[in-house]
Amino acid sequence: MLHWYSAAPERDSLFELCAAVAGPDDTVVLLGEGVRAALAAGPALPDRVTWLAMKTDLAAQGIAENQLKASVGLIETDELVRLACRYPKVQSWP
Amino acid sequence: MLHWYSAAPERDSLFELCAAVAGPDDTVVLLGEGVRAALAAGPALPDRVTWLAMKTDLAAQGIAENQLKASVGLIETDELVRLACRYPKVQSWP
Amino acid sequence: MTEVLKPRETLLVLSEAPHISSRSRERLDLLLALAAGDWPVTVVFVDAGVLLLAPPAEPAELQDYPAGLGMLPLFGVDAVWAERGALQRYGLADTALRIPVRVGDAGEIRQLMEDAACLM
Amino acid sequence: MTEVLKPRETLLVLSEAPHISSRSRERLDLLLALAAGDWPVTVVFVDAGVLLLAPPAEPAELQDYPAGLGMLPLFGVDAVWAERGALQRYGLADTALRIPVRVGDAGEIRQLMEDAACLM
Amino acid sequence: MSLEFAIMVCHRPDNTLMARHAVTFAERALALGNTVNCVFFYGPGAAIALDPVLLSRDEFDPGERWQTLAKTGDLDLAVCVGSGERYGTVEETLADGFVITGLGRWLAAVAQADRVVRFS
Amino acid sequence: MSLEFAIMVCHRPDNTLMARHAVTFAERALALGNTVNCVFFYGPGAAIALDPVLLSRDEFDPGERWQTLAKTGDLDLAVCVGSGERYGTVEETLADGFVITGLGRWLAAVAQADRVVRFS
Repeated sequence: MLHWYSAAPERDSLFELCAAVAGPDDTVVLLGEGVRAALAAGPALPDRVTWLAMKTDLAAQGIAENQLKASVGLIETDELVRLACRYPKVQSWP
Repeated sequence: MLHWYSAAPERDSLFELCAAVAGPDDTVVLLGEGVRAALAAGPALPDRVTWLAMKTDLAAQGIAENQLKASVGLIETDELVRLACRYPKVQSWP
Repeated sequence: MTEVLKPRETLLVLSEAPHISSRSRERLDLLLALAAGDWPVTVVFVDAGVLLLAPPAEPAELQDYPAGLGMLPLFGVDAVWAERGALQRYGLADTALRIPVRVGDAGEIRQLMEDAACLM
Repeated sequence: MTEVLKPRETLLVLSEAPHISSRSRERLDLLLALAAGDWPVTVVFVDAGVLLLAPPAEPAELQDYPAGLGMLPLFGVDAVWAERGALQRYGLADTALRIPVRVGDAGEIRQLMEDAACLM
Repeated sequence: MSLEFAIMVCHRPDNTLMARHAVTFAERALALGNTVNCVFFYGPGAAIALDPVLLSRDEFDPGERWQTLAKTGDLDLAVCVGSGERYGTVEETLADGFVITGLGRWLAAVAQADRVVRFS
Repeated sequence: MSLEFAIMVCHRPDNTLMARHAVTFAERALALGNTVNCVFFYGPGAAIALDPVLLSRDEFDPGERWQTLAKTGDLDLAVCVGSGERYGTVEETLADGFVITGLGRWLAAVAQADRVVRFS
């Protein structure tokens, strides 16, 4: 399953639920405010899940790549489209 | 000083800052979404500060009085006006 | 439109508290539209969204739109779930809710997502 | 209006990240209006608001409105503070920011609020 | 003791909890013998001043409550011109009882007020 | 493989990050050989379809990008009537290229689509 997480990650309770719901074959794409979850000092990202973040949202919020957890991959829109084609379903949070 | 806290308390980082900034002579009024901070299972409310919550916002969100921390007082608008008269300054969060 | 409407097993997650933005209202409207259109629908209340399930204590001034939930049983929607942790956090674990719910944790919510044909 | 405008020592707290709502933009506009009007103004960046201080890395498509901060020194505003914990959380503790800031914790932020005549 | 209030309203119109507080606060402040020198609709608050003929806010319409209050008291309902342009509140779509002004109107109100409060 | 998308747009117009994603996603989905059977503006998303003559969204105007895309492709830009009434997007204030419809239009799109996505 594909997840799009765009809520502010400072809202711990929803982020933790998303991270707990996501399974081993899942990908969570962080977008919008959600990209702040990729910060090194951000919440724990379970490594059974693939974590990606939208490059443009990091740039727009002034977040540099060296501030991120190494486990988070960076993507652009074409890859977001391809993921939405590859996975049959997308869960948007919130 | 008087504080009005109306952000979602699920946004831990801002709530913790407000609670840390508030001093012994301060009153923090929880209003709007902020009233959820008064829930028994909500964040810690330092007891050097006076904590109040708007009654109507609790009711509108389906929160009953027996779900709240005992240390939180409940007020209505007239008291909010009186507090704003009594304290020279109000800090609104956010 | 000439296509025949083929309803799909749909899951909705409701995560927002009532009255602080129009979002919870609109998600509820969407749920009721699906139910009224005889779509097979499952709903999961999570995070502050569980407050929609709290019994009404509204001042009359605000419209009690969560009352619309009462229509779900009439539409035959009985797949209504709520997140266990959120019910506890918001003091609703032992409260009589507006409608009967099944209580689940992350594992059960995940299974509901897997079982649905469509996530809305 | 015939009253004479008496500027007051004003403190603004900016707590919202750029580009995800108009709020950060509007708080910044208010700050610049105060500064341009020669009001004695102090600004404190807290929580996600510290991201306004991050050096520009914008795609050109979004207007770089935090660049307006560069005008503060020109207006003589040098009382610019940032929350220590937030700078750390957002990875900005060791970064060259858009403008020079003083770093403070809750105690110092409280003192700024006490010293101000007006909180906006 | 009678105090003079300047009130900034920045919440979104669909935050019905804050909407109700802002207008009720103004009503009760007046009822308790104070004055309100300006209610300034800033940021998303500018959308509160949209003409009700364009809207159906069935849940709670803060604009109508403000209009009623303005008719009975001597309240100045000032909408920030810049915010209005961002939210579609311009002369053609402005509700009766509101006026469009610049930030200068707000600064004048603050300079003169005993108390400055913000509903956000 | 070409897939048919139904896209729900529920973010607020001032969430410029999500606004940019939604329209860029639609553009790139088409460019990569897919189809989009409906873009449904729901909830706060309805305000994206306000006539640009009433607005000055200097930072980023998602409405104009959608209009441009609708002109080049065969996209259906459908605004939910109920949401429009809440945000002031009605026939008199509707931007060119958008149509006002009911939720039924969205359900028909979902029933037919291979993929359903929501930008919130």
